[in-house]
Amino acid sequence: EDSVTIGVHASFSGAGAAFAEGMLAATDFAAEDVNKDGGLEVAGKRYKILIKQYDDRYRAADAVTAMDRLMIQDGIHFVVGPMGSAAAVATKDQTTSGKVITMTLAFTPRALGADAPFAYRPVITTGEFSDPQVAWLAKNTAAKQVVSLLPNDETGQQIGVANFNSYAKAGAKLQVEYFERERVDFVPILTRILMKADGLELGGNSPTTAGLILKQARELGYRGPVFVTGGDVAAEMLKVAGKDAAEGTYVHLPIDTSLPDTAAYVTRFKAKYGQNMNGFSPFFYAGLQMLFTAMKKAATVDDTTKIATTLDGLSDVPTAMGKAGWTGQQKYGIKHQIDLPFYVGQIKDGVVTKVATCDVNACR
Amino acid sequence: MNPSTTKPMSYVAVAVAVFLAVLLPWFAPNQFYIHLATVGCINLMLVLGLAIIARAGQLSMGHGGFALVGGYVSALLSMKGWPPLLTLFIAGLTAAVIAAALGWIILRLRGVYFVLVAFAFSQIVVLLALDMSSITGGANGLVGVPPISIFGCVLRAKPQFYPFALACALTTLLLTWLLYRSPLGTMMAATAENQRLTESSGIDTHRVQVIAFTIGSGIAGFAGALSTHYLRFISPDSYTFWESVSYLTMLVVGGRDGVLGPVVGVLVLTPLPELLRSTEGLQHIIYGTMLVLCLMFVPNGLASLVQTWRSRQRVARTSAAVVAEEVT
Amino acid sequence: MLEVESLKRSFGGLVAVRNVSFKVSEGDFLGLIGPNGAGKTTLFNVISGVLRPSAGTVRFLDRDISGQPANQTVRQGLSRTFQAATVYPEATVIENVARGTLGTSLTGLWSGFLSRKWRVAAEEKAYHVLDLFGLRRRADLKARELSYGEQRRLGVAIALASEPKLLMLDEPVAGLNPEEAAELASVLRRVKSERGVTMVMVEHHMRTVMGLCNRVVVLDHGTLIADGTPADVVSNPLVIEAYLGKEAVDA
Amino acid sequence: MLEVRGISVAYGALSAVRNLSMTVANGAIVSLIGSNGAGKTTTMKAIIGLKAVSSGEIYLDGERVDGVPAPQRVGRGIALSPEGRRVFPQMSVLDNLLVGAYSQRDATQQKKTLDQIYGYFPRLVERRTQMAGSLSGGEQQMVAIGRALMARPRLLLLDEPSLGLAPIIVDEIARIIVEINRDIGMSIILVEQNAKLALNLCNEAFVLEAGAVALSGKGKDLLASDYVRRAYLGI
Amino acid sequence: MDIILAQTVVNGLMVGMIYVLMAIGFTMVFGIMRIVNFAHGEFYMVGAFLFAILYGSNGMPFAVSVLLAIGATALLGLLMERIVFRRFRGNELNGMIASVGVALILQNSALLLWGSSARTVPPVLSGVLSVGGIVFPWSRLVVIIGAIVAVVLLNLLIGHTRIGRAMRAVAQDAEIAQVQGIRVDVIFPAAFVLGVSLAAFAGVLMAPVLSVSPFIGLAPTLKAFVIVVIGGLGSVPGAVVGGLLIGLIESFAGTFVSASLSEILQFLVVIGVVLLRPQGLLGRKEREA
Ligand SMILES: Nc1ncnc2c1ncn2[C@@H]1O[C@H](COP(=O)(O)OP(=O)(O)OP(=O)(O)O)[C@@H](O)[C@H]1O
Ligand SMILES: Nc1ncnc2c1ncn2[C@@H]1O[C@H](COP(=O)(O)OP(=O)(O)OP(=O)(O)O)[C@@H](O)[C@H]1O
Ligand SMILES: [Mg+2]
Ligand SMILES: [Mg+2]
Repeated sequence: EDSVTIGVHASFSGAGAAFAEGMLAATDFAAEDVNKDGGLEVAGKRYKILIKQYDDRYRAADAVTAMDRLMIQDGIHFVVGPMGSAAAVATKDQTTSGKVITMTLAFTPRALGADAPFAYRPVITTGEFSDPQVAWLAKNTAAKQVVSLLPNDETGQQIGVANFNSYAKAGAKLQVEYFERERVDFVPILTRILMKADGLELGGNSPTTAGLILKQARELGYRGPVFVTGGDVAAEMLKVAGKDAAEGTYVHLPIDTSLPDTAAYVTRFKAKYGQNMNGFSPFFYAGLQMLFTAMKKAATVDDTTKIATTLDGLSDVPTAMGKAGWTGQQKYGIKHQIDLPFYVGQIKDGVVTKVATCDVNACR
Repeated sequence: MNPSTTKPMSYVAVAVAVFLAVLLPWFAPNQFYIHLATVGCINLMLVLGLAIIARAGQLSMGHGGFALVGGYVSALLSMKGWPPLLTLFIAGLTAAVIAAALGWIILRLRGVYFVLVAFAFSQIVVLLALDMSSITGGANGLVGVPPISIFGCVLRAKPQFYPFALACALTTLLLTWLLYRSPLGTMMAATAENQRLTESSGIDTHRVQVIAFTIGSGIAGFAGALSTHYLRFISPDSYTFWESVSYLTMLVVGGRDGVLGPVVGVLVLTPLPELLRSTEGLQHIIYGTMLVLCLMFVPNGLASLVQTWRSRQRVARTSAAVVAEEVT
Repeated sequence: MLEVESLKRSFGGLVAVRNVSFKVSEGDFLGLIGPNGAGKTTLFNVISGVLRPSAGTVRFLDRDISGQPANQTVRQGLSRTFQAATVYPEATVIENVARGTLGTSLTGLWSGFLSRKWRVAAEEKAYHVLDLFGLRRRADLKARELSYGEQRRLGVAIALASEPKLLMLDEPVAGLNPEEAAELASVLRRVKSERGVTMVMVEHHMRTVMGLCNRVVVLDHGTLIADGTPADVVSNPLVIEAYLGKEAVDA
Repeated sequence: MLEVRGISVAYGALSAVRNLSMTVANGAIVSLIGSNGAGKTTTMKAIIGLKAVSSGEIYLDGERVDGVPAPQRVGRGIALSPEGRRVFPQMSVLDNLLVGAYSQRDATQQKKTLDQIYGYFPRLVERRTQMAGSLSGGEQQMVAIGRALMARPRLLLLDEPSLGLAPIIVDEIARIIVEINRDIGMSIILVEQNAKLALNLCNEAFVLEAGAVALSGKGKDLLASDYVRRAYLGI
Repeated sequence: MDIILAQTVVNGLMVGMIYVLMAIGFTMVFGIMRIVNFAHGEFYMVGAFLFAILYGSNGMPFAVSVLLAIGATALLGLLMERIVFRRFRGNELNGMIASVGVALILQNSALLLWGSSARTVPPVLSGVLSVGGIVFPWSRLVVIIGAIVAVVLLNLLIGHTRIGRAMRAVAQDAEIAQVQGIRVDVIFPAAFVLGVSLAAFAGVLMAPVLSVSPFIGLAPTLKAFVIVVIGGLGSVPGAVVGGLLIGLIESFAGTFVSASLSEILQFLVVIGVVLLRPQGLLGRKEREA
């Protein structure tokens, strides 16, 4: 029986495990869908989809080793991952010269580029959603002096810079404060920075951290607006911060659960894993849907150059998240960034309600 | 004064091992094995560095910090156009100088205290790498570190890089072996075992320890740089607490005495994660269990099995001699 | 050779050595006695550089060595042994002694990197010392496998291996039976005559002190209370009262 | 009180005690003498249970104890003042002594014994709160003996108690040994290098050589024996 | 500004007390077993998790949940002591590395068992106590009171009881402790379990304040390291002083300069302490000869 193996390259241990599991789940679901119908039909043949996952332990050297193993040892051409920015950057040469199609979660702008014609990003990053959301928020809340707390790591630093620029464009000033990753007590920093702020930006933090900061800020008596322009934080954050503290907070909503396909995915995840879904998971599912479409269209499962060219040309592909295509030519020099709508929500009475729908250009 | 007197047999074994290592690119089924071997060579250097420090009676949990320093120094200089072959050595030297200064202060600490402070140092290095983003690229690290080139030959691909890494590792191994046999090595061992007594034999034990720390950390700096030019990338996450722990693990699992221990530790523990890489969370449980079992049942490291056998022979010999003496 | 002048050392409020002065001339075998806790070991520690003096000076071979690190003092020719058995437990007996030779016999830390001559030389020296102490047949045992008494002898052997001009012994015969004590005493006597080593010894074993020393100083509560020939000192009523007791005089 | 029947003890391949037998009558003082490495300390360790015997039996009050762990043997009335002092260096003198009374929980009795020990060694009163590790060698020896006495044992094992003590204190120790033996009938095994002292004090003595009993008899008799005089008294 | 200053001090002391609670268990296990327990934080994590499950998810009564969580963690500690740690007593280096192995095992077992996503526990008390403009969140006051009680009790136990003396004696010379009649085979596990229970207690206290996931163990362990080096390894009062000092540094650096500076400051404090008092602020030095 013929088969195609998809590699999953992510950090299954350590604090990023939830993301990795989301990526694996997406691959699992995508494979299940196809295999259920007897395999992926390409050029008259049916290919069963197999999965091979490797842990990179969130280290660059391990990432290279794991990627080598996927490519050389296992002869894999399609990889879901790498997950972290360091891993994405460190394996870029490898995957490019090996012509391996990758679908990364890395937020770094350097994960994509003309020098990496096989690297795709099926998730929406700060680079995409920051500008339109911030513009909308600044207009709707009239915040002028916003402060932001971010972890001092690659994601934090990246988001800090992106948000700073977006706020500047929207006519507001953002002051970014970084803290060590392990920190759980924010009272000292908040005491200082909240003194003259009229807005608190928490985008880029993990849901729990965002919740903690929010709770501690409210305890210190902060009453101004709070934005979380990034991630899929609402549910967790609500739990950590409590209903009262979270009231009125604006959050980024990556998915719209009123779409039936999306809702189905959420249910499927919960049923299989018994955990709440990681917000990024369905994007990889959508990305794989696009990849499989491209394989069928290109009528090959080996010639990655041909598949990539075909994939580049896809637009309006129906996925679980709505119709998807590629964007990013302007920003990254290559059209490998997924193009999907995203949303702004607000927490009211412990429930998140959608208040705006956005694309790369604007929110409405 | 090492009890392990080298016999012709061991020389033959060493020659065979080196020969096999050199031939690896020819019989490896694919390049992945060469990659593993290269990582093994780099690990060996790091573990040998740690072993030298341990020889003088201290354990460094900040070893990764020095590798990180070395990696950044070499990356930054070579990106400015300096030849990587030179910056490797500058990296080692820089790490050594920092180690000498730090060691001079903190080596008055004993045992666990030293471990903890060295560890704190490595945390600071990571923090500085994160904070000084204008120089170090912050959390994103430095991409596009130039490859090493020797006489116009650019070591970009694995089969080209491996011989160089192997040469570096073997040289380190040889120097370490010579060091252990030298008076300085003996002084280190003596210091480790009874510092007060060594001091009263006229040996400046503080200096001996600082030298050991400097050499060991210098090697770490060099190895960190080597790895950076191999991966062509470095970030603050490249050498964290867990890296320092894993070198320590290799040293302990292999054995702390002599140069055989580090070699065994690296040979066992470099490929081990590969066996477990696709088992998700289970791999760390298995790894942890193996580590604990190893410590429980071969507490002096796998290499000590050889030594135990040797010393059993020694006791047998001595008691025979004593009996003979008493009989006559 | 060694001049101690108004030496003082205190620990917090406790003055362990107060205002002690004495001299050791070349060729002397000086006994240092005194009740427990009188400050003898502390005095040794200060002279050998393990502790810094609170006040006063120590001169050795006309050089001021007060407060100088111990290892340097050893290289200038002053070695000492410890009151508790102090050896390298995991090393063999011969290695123990050979390590003792390193500090003083090498020209620099880096010598002997390639050649093995230094080791042969060190072991040769070590075997000589072991012969003196009757430990040669134990040479290949690990030090921790020796009995306590043997370990103590080994401790003296290690100190002697550094070829000192002045050797300070802290209770060398404690833990040895009278016969062994006599044996060690004769070893020390031989070392002294063959190698011309000047010695200072703290010892509670009065027979050894009387047999070996040409001069004795007595410390009590950190103060020097007597200094003279052994015979003078043991008949000094102060010493009898503080230290010897009535019965022990004939021990 | 104590009967040791043909015990052998080894450290790995090295046998330290071979087929050694001895008895200690109730209220007796027994001395063990012998050169370095003869196996005296090893014998003491075997009696208290710090070292397992490889063959032979040990009986305490007629009950076999050689399989019983050390703490339980202490509970049955043995105490040891170990060779090389082994005080708890980071504990005060007082705490060291109180630890000695661990198996003796009666508070008033404890207080009484403590006062008695302070009476024996006035030096320890001055040093009561000092860390034992910073005491002089002789002071530590006093702590070690005092600590063993705190348990109010019926059988006291003293391993070289005079080691490092000033002659005047050695006399004192000898007096104490006699006194506790006489007053409370404590049995004592005394290991000593100071053979003259040991033989003078004891009822019975054993001379150990290379791990075995070479000679035994009344202390006074051994004191007079030519062999002992030559080998252990240096006369 | 005065209010801010006062609030900063209060914040520092509050956080410091939490650190203290972590550090005393850690320092105690080291002091008695001579094991640097890298897995200490994992017991904190397990305690927090169990509490989150019992109290948060299953809605058991508060007191019952606390006791069960601590009890079960203590049992786990006992198991670990019996299987692993007992063999490494006194072997500082191997014990430390073995504890890393145990940490790996515990953390990843939790990951497999309870999943990677974070859990939250409803606060036991909410709201703030406000005194003259200075705010004390009730949730934190609970932690502080709990910590103080634990510290005082522990200090009494170790310093002034028969058991405490036995623990110290065993720590310094296990062989000789045996001949005082002390059952070393009981004391060691008891000490370890006590240390682990303190960590679990910290976990239980912190679970409602923070959130619970398999990865929360490492950070407090690392903090405990720094604290005990400053305070003196094995010294409980040292851990208190060190913990409060670190809390204050964090609070002041965070409030008046920047968060990342506080780590560097902490390191400088460590170096400074090491230079002036290598044995730690309240650690004890052994006699030289
Ligand atoms: N580090 C220290 N801290 C506090 N007190 C100390 C310290 N070192 C020594 N002492 C005290 O100083 C005094 C002198 O001690 P020292 O060891 O010099 O006596 P000694 O004459 O050698 O006695 P011994 O014959 O018993 O060995 C003792 O009372 C001892 O308790
Ligand atoms: N821990 C050990 N490991 C190996 N061998 C040992 C050990 N302890 C003692 N021995 C050996 O056992 C024999 C008896 O030693 P033991 O300590 O009982 O002698 P001893 O009569 O007390 O001597 P001393 O008078 O020197 O104290 C010696 O040959 C010694 O080398
Ligand atoms: Mg002394
Ligand atoms: Mg003995």
